[in-house]
Amino acid sequence: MAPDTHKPRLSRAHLLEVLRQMLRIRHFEEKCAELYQQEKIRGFLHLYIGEEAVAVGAMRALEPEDAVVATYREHGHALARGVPMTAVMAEMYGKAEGCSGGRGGSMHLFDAERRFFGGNAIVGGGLPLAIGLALSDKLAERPRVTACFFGEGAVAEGEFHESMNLAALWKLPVLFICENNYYAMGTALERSESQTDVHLKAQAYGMPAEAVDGMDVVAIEAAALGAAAAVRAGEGPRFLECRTYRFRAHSMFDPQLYRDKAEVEEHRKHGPLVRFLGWIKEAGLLHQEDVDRLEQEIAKEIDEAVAFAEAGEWEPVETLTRHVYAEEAAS
Amino acid sequence: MAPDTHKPRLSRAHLLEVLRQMLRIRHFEEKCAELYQQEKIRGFLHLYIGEEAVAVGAMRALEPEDAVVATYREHGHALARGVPMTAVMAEMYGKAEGCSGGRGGSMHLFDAERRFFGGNAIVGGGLPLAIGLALSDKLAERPRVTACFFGEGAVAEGEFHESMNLAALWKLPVLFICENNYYAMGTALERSESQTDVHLKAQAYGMPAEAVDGMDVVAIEAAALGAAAAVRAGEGPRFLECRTYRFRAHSMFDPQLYRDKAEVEEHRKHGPLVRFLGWIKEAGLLHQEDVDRLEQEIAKEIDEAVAFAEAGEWEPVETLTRHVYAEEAAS
Amino acid sequence: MSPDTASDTQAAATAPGGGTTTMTYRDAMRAAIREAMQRDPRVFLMGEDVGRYGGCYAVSTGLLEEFGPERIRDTPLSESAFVGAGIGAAMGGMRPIVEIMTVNFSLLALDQIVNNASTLRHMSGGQCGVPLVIRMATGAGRQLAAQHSHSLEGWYAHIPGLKILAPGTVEDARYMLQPALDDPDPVLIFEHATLYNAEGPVRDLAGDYDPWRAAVRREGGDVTLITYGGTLGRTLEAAEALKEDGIAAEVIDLRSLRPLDDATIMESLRKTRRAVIVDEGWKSGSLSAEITARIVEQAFWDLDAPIQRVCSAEVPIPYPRHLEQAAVPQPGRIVAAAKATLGRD
Amino acid sequence: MSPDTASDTQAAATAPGGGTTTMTYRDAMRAAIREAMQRDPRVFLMGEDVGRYGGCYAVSTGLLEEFGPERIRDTPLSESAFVGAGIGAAMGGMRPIVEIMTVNFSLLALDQIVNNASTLRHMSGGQCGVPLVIRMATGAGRQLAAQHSHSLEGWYAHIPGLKILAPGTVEDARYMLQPALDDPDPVLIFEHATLYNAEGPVRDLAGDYDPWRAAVRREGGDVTLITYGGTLGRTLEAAEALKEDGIAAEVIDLRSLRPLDDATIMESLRKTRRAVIVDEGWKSGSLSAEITARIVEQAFWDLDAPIQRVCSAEVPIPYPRHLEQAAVPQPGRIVAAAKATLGRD
Ligand SMILES: Cc1ncc(C[n+]2csc(CCOP(=O)(O)OP(=O)(O)O)c2C)c(N)n1
Ligand SMILES: Cc1ncc(C[n+]2csc(CCOP(=O)(O)OP(=O)(O)O)c2C)c(N)n1
Ligand SMILES: [Mg+2]
Ligand SMILES: [Mg+2]
Repeated sequence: MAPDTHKPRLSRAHLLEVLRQMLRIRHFEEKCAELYQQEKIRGFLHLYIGEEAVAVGAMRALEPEDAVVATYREHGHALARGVPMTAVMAEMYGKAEGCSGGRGGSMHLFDAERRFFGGNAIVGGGLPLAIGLALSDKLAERPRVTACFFGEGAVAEGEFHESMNLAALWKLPVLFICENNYYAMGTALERSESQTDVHLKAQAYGMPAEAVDGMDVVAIEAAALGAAAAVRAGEGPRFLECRTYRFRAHSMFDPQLYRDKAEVEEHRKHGPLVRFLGWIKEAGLLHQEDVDRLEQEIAKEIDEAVAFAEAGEWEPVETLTRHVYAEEAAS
Repeated sequence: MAPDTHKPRLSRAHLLEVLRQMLRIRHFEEKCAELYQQEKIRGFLHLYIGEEAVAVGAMRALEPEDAVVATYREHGHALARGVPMTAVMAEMYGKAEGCSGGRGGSMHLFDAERRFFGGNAIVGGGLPLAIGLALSDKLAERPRVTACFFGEGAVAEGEFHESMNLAALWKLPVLFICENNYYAMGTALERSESQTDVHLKAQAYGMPAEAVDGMDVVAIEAAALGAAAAVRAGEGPRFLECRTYRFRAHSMFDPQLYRDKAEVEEHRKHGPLVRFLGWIKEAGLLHQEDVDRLEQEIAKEIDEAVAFAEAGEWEPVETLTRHVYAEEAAS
Repeated sequence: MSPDTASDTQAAATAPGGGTTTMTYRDAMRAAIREAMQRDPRVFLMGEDVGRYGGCYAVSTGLLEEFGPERIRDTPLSESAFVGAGIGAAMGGMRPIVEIMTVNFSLLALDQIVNNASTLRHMSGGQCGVPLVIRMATGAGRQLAAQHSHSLEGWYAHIPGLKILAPGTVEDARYMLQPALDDPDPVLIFEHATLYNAEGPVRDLAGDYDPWRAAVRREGGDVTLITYGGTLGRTLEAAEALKEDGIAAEVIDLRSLRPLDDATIMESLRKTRRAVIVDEGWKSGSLSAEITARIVEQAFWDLDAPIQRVCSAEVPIPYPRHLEQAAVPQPGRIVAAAKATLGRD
Repeated sequence: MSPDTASDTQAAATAPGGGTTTMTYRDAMRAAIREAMQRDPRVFLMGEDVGRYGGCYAVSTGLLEEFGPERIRDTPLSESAFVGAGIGAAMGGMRPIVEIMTVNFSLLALDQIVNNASTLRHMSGGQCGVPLVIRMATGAGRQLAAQHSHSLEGWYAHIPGLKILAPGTVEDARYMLQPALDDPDPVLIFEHATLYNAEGPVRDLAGDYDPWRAAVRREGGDVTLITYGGTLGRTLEAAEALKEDGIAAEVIDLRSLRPLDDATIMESLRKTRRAVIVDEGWKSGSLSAEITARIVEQAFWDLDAPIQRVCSAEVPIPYPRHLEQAAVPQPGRIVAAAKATLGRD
């Protein structure tokens, strides 16, 4: 990955906010891992640790009226999009106060108000949804962006191809963000793709696409801002391949037989927080006390989120079949 | 399309055979159109008229032990592959003597002995089968080619993408032959693909691919021979985009609202038979009496095929549920 | 492959002043689409060859000229993506009508239908509804062989979160679309491919139209024949034939396959005490099995004879006409089944 | 997303000299795969993460090392293409075992399964058989929510041309694979995801193994409980509970969902005259409906009470444990249904 050159001049508030978001995600997920061991959280839990720069950087390019479609590894996206941590944590517990009423769990975080359209557990399954959200904006002539996040594993699916073609052909306002962490479960990119430069795939549809250092939150924000502006201006879809790495197991069940501990350790050394903290401290842009203050605030936010989730209610069993159809349905 | 330059030196027998195959397909299908009007043939009937050069040229590159996978527009492929015209015609009638026992009809011609694996009526549905046939050859270390024919409409399907990637990733011995006739039913290529140079799509998977003049049977044969040799030598898949044109309606139901008569007429002037006959006569390679003799032989072959089909038997209704499972099945 | 485009006559206008008009099933569908698009700018039609080709069954002929290519949107051959795009567009506030040429190709879009359209409301805790209509042709009868003759509407009816309509009359073809569009949840409309050319009366209805209730198409006290869609005509023929033998058959047209209108079924059953279910799906695991089970659960003690099912033979539909016709339900088999419930043969 | 890999113990070897060995369902499946691959070089295993990851449920752990990457073939996320490749490879003379991680993802491959695997033999007039085995995990119970908890094996059982097996015991997990591979037609094997950790006895069988017959897992004369796969355990629990109340339940494990072994069902029914069908599929259109219909058709006059169905609630499976457990069949509901058939409560 490219060295940190040409850093733009960023305001202190900006730096603080970026750091705050990355730390929130990191610590929230560390807490989730703990809560999983305590069996407070169940089902699948896919941690985003190591990839925080992507969601945090990209989300900064979006406006409130834009839409977001994510995957099952979406805690970071939900938090960065502004879904309250309390509601996210309650959802992880399956409580009625959760952002999906407790029905969805870790893989299905939703927040219609913030136009956060999930949380999709079918690899590639969110891409057509993003196409449709963007199509609705195009038809209604709304200058909005739909940001669609997915892993590099999704690139092999037919739905990826169909969606790329539709977006490019119809010039839809979609910002595709491929989170290339080089593994799909245990399958390394070179074992799943004949062409491993993922952004070249998008280019094959005539879609402007670039690869970005996915460990550099500032680079991602810059790339996303440029791409989102083009999309919003009606220039059609844009594609960012963010090259990153997953520090943890795929899910809580994964013994990681497919990669060496050393490989993981090597990447950790260049992780998004290490990189960002190193840079801002070296450049004297923030001080350790700023970081400490943030850490404290975040610790408090997490405690509150856990308390909120603990205090939450279980949906009564009587409402089991609620939300299969709309309550106001005609029939 | 490129002018006929650099024609190789071909033997008289070769030229006669190529011409014979193209004329067989042309006249067979003209007869089928007639029989459709007479309600001898029913269901869907997709004529290949105008595209004969592709099947005839490409099939010459194949050996008997190679495999062929085709689409619902496959009369030409079956005939060029050597499936007897009698058996094909009987299949069009739905008679028990048909090459699929009458169960398949026009869209499902099969001949296991000649390794002709259909006749697939789902657009794109044959590509994964071709991948599998090629994989079986690879696993068994047999130096065989699987030729897979499909229209440019199939290129938008997810199965195309998944199949391209698998073939390139696993270096499978598949020869992909895209019959680009510029329309998928009424949808012109530029309305279905953001990238209309179809062979570039294959290149995006790292697969060697080229566009060929699909109206020039000699050019197709040459390209197919080269590609098949590479495939057979274990160099992995190859892709040919044959640019051709469908002279007739998509099927017998199509009023062709989507294109001008003049466009069709223009293409007819440069059709595969016009081109080939023009060349061989001009170059003095064959004479009119050669053509006349071929025409007579083919007329006879078609008469015999019709007579065979007419004389064929209907499967008794009692055997309706035959061939759902193997007769020797364990259960 | 391509379904036919036998006619491109304009949709007949409903007679002014509350009369009855005669039109084809095809024209009725077209009139319904046009009316919905005129009424609501959020409605658009999207699918393969709906525009320039005029629709593979000529349902949408002329609509491109009227509404333009944004709202009559030709798609590439990408069933999964354009069905998914319909789901996304519905979440984004539009009211899409997605046409899948035939149910046979819907298998390519099944992930989007089953994993997204039917689950999004639930897994979002009620936040994200999918007010989408998907139309598709279904059924055998046109000698299109094994890959083009599926009858899978009963199969789709298994999925919670979906609603399924099957217009069996021209009037239902004319009117079912609007309530489907008004519904906040995904509705699949199955149009039997052999019906498009059928002509029938369409009454000028004044708003009291409910597609979710089964209709008694013919009254009778001896046996209840339950069917829908493509087999309605043959079931009515069978009822006519039974009359000759002095048997009064009641014919129920289900219309909605999910939800099923149990009440209408059971009411008839309590009267006739005998039932035959006619369904073009393959017998094992067909909708007729579900209806049988519900009758057993809700009206067992009212039954005087075992329920009979007349379904398709368990075979991929073969090409030749005689075998295809032998595979699907025919009036003769329906008559025989009805008589069997009465102990007659 | 990724199912678990709780154990990677080696498959227990069958005891020499015809005894009984205890092993897990996971190890039994692995032993079956290994044995088949050792026996026949045409057999290979293909699917997502079957190799380096060791299988998403750790079924194939260790096999890559033993058989190499050509025969333990990791695939990209391309369900349609690799299932189709399995079909093609079977036509090409191999004996592929294709693993789809879970039934939820099989929807992406449905076109290949329904339009190719199940039709090729018929539409080729018997020339092209597809001797393919597809294995997949199925079912709810692990709090994986709406997109990861489908039970669609009954749905697949609707399709002529396919055969469906559902091993509900460790012994069946150990032995069903070989007859599936020997079968000249496509066989789908559904492994309930909650069973992989289950331990059970495996007898050393001497060739008289028939996976296509239902098994009476417990004898009883008062009521027949019919089930398969993931709900077998809970049904046996219910039978045990019924015993406390003096009710002798017979428990039938279907094992094969297509073809269904009607004879074993009817034989039991003629004895007990009462039936409860337990099935994790959503109730409407479930396999339990088909079984109900068959009982009505074949044994109506033997029935003393309406047949009861205990199925999943008609809801995309919710995440929280209490709701998930309420959605799927539980012993209590089975007991209640059985008592209802006896007019007791
Ligand atoms: C269609 C489908 N197939 C398989 C799975 C199981 N699965 C879940 S995540 C995953 C790997 C996805 O990798 P990638 O897209 O790179 O995302 P990452 O997990 O690395 O963020 C797989 C195979 C699934 N959820 N959906
Ligand atoms: C999956 C699928 N979708 C739709 C159809 C209907 N259909 C049949 S042929 C066809 C056009 C295919 O065009 P192309 O691949 O270019 O082949 P061509 O007919 O031009 O030879 C369509 C849309 C189908 N058979 N399969
Ligand atoms: Mg990844
Ligand atoms: Mg074409």
